[in-house]
Amino acid sequence: MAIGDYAFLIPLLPALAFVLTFFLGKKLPNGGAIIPIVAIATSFVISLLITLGLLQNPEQVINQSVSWFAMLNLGILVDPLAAVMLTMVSFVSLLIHIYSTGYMSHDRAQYRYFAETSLFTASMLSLIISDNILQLFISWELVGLCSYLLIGFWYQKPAAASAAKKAFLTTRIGDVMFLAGIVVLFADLFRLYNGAIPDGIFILKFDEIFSQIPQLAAMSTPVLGFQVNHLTLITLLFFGGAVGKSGQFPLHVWLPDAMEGPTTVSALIHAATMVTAGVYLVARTFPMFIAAPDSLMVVAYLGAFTAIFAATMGIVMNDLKRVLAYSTISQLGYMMLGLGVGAAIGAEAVGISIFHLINHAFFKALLFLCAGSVIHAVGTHDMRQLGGVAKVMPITAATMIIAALALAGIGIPGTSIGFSGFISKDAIIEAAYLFGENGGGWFPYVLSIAAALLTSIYIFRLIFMTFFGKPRTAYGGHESPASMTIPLSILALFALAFGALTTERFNKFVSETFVNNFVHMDIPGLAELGGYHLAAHAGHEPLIILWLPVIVGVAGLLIAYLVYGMRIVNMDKLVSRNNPVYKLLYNRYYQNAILTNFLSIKVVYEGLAFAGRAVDRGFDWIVDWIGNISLDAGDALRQFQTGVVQNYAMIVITGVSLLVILIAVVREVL
Amino acid sequence: MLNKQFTIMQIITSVYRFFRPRIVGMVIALLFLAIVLVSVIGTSWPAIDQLPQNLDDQSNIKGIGLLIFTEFVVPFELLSIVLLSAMVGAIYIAKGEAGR
Amino acid sequence: MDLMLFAPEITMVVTGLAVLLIGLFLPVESKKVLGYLASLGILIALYFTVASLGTNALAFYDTLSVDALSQFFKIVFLVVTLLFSIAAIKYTEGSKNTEEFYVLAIFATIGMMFVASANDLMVLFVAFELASISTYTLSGFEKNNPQSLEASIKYFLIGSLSAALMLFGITFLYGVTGTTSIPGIAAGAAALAASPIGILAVVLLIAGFGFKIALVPFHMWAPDTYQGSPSLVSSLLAAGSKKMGIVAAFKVFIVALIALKVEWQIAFAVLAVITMTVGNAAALSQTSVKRMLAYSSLAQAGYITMAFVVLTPMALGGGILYALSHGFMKAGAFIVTAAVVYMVLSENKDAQNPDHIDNFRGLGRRMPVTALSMTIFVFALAGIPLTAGYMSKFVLFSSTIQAGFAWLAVIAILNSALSLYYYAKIVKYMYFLPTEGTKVSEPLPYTLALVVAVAGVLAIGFWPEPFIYWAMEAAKVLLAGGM
Amino acid sequence: MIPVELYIGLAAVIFAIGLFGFMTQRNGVRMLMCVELMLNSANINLVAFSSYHGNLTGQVFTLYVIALAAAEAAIGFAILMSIFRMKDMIDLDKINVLRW
Repeated sequence: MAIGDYAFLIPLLPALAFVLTFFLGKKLPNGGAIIPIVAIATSFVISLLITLGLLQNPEQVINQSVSWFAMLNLGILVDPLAAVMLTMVSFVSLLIHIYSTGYMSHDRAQYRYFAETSLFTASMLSLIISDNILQLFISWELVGLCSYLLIGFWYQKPAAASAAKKAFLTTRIGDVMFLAGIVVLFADLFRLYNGAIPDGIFILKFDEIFSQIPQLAAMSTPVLGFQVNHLTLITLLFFGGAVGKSGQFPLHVWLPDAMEGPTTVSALIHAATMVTAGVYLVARTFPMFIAAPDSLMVVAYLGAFTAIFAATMGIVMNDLKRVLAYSTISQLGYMMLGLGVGAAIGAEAVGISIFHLINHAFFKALLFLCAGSVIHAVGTHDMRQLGGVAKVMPITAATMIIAALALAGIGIPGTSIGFSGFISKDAIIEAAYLFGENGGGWFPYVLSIAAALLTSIYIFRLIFMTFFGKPRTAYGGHESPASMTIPLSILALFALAFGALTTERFNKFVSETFVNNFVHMDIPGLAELGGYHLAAHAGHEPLIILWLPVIVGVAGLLIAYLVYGMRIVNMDKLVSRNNPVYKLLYNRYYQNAILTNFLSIKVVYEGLAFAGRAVDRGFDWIVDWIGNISLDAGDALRQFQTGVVQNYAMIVITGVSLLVILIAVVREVL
Repeated sequence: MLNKQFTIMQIITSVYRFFRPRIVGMVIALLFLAIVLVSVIGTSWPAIDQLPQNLDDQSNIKGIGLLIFTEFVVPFELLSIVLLSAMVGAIYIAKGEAGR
Repeated sequence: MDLMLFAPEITMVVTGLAVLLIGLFLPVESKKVLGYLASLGILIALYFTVASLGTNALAFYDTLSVDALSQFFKIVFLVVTLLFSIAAIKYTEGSKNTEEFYVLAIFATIGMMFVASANDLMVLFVAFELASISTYTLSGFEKNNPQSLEASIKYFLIGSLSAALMLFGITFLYGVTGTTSIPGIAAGAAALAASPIGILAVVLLIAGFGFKIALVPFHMWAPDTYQGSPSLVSSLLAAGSKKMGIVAAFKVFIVALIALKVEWQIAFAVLAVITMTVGNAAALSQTSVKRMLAYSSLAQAGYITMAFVVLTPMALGGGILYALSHGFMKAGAFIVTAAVVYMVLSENKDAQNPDHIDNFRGLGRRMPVTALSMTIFVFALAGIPLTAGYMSKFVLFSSTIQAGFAWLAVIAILNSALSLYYYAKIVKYMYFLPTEGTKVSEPLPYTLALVVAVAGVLAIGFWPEPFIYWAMEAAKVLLAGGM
Repeated sequence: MIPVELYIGLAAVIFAIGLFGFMTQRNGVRMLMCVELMLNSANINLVAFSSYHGNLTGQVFTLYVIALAAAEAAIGFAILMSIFRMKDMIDLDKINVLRW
């Protein structure tokens, strides 16, 4: 029996572990951590073997489907894209689980933690392995639900409960868009078949959807005088879902607050499971995106904007975890940009974006786990109170510096020597250059370079403020136990070398996702449908383009060193409430105020979500005001319910009379 | 801000008191009546020419009885359950508890 | 004529009478037996119904019809009554009046079942009244509780008013067509469509059925009654008798009055939009869980009503499937409140508003099974995947878009997103807010009923194929008769 | 022969009177009487149509409606009695604990 026949076990084992841990964990030592660890380790081994097999023969993707009902199915699909994602998710999740045995050892509800994280992992794995959009959506919702549970893990803390709710509700906006996209897609496909779907055809399966792309692209509906292409509509709705899940502007607001959960959960969310789901969705449906006019442009521009937007905020945060959170948003922006530039480079875009996703998973998990290690030992996450931690925790400091170098993207252009972040981020920036050169506009390229500079500044600011200099407050602290440092070291190894070692194979491998025994997509042909011009092969850029990312990376390091390491500038003057720029940044562009204001008008739902929060925290008067309007509307409706039965009768009779008149009038008009 | 709900409530009650429910009720009932009458007048009703058809036997008791036990026996049987149900219910609800 | 066609109804009548008679001779302590007896009877009736799935016949001078539609809804009613009856074993524990409680519920179910198979407006009206009259008493069953009595009198008065309106409408149908049989009216409906009285009759009938379905603006009694009645009765009202209104409306409008399609489609489009919006908006700020569920049940009725507007086989199938799913979800949710009310009252006999949302604080620790079931029910109501609610919504909404009513689907999707706010509130109270209360033991009958309901919700969510198949069969009956 | 419109008009007027009373009366018993009025106006319709169509269906229906009205009245009075026992009044506009 081939290893591929066991692929279904990949999501199933962690799901099983969830059940076992939930019911037995209380009685086992360490909250039954061993169950999910073994399960996820097995999943990892299977994924790895499948990936290796696919590397030998990328044509033979694994696809097994069972009919679920009518024209829908359940099934698994392991193609190169899914395989690398599965391997990465199970691997990072495994390391985080091992690390958690140390990190969570003092928590009474350990068993609940391990149960929920293994369900989280299971949902994510099942999301990746889905061979149809509906199953993907179901897993998508499960991921959202688990994140709600985990962010609110310490539900006794009001901040945690509120952050959990915020995460759930904000991503829910995206989910509604995603669902709307699926419903539109379903209705369109149904129409293409004239409602008579032959047996054995599952219309929401990816190969089926992809094979209908030309027909879908030909459909359009006039909306407000514009001809809206259905494929564009569907892909943009999908992208809306991805915006919510992957924390792109403007739905990123939940990500920084999601820090309220345990740090390991943040690592899981930011590196392996939740936020990458959005990127994965876009990558998975990439043939639809590239055939849809304008969709990839939106993806590229929004991605680039998010990258710089989040980076500017990363510079002014003082909370260790918040800096990392904004860094994640920024890097996700890069990944989206990487997909968006597919408009210029075709299927390779999926390769470079997923490559960055994987590298990012390694170094971001490392960053979070290091931060967790520091917090665990020192007990604070305010960087202003830290300093000189490197002396106390040498291993943590060393691994964290490696991660920082990887994030900043340090390496030598033109060769494959460099930290893993360098290899992948550089590729994206170069692709953005090609994108500009081929008529996509220079905006994404300029922003991505600027964001690279800021990235380097904020991450080294973090390093210098935390690990070097003199301790600013008295704290105890000790190096963390081996169960925590070993995963750190492993991750550091990957952050150091994974990119350099695999860069040759990886892009080619993942780009083959769309050409194999499952689907045979003619990506250039589809790009013509979408009206994109694919560039000739990369590699002809001027030297300065190749070197610029590294130059700004090093420049950022130097600036951070001068300002925070040497302290040649007195930051206290700059960092004050009187400096309008700082104030603007520190208040995160007042985005909470503006966003809530804007959205609650546009999306009543979000307004209400914030209104609920406003009531909880007494937070923001604008929100309060708008929330009150919504609730007042509800209250006003309730006023009709006077409790007097005679009034009820009046309303009934008035309703009857008005309805008669209405029907008579409408019938006359029609 | 003590309670917005309260002020809205007060306005509603005062308006309500001002109009007196009778007038409102009258208006609504008249509106309904007007709608019914307009609909009725606008409709051409089918009718037979003369009645009764059978001058010998003006009573229709037999016919009704026949109908009850043939065509409309189901509602008749259901009615027996309705009455039983009403009896059980009415006795239960109206029965005073001891000591009250 | 084959009496076996009516084996479910006959079983129910026999069960009702047996419960009533045996109850008279039992001492209070052993009245528990009645609950088992009633549940057994309902199970047998359910078995007969399921066993006769697929039969197709007219009976009793064509006043009754047995077909996929009636069978499907009979299953809905029997399932809801079964849940009710299992849970009531605990509720009536130690009561002198167990037999009245059961017999009224069983009679109400008989009424609903006859509405489902009625092929004549006279049968339909009398059966409708049977269900109403039995539930009037049930909702006032706690006769020493002023809230229960208030609920009962409001329900009764608005119910009588609606019955009068509906009867008035039926007289006009009879007046124009000269018959009360549903196919007969369909045959003579051309005359109705030509005259203004048709509109009036349609609206009067909508008012009559809308009262049971709780469509705005005929819904006014519903929140009050659902809140004031014993929770189990609310479950019967929301999950059972509401569906009776829906099946009656299906029969009367789609089969008998298809000639006036345009008129009632306009009416239902307006009512669906108003109903779901009002329901969700008013539910946002409720503090009584029962009242919140009542408003949510308005919203769900609004979704189901979309089927009348769209009127494709798939949409009708979706609406019918939704009726079944809603039966499980809503009945389950009300049984949860019943369990919570029981818990609160057993701690403090004079507690005011025992269904207040504060009493749900920390329920996740106090009553884990109940809280977990509630979570599943509210997620199902909100339409989270892998639950019955999601499947039904998916079928209904996508058929709506497909039929070109995108605006309606958009309103519905926005509404269902809005609804998550108050559903999540319940979950938040159960799992994220602290409580001083300690763990209490969960009464077995409630738990059993909840498990059955959860099984139903998940079964439709995970394996919807057979359910969709039968719902589509039922929808075909409607369209075959009408179009 | 009297045109059928007049019967229906009479029924409509009686129905509207019933509605008016139902919407404005406070006393529960009076409201119940108004409900009876409405049901009976429908009965007038039924009987009139029955005659004009020359079939007895409407008259059978009338009989059933009378029985239903009786059952309904029984329940109504029982509930009102219960309320009276508890509150010593049956002014239904004062029974509004359940609202909003």
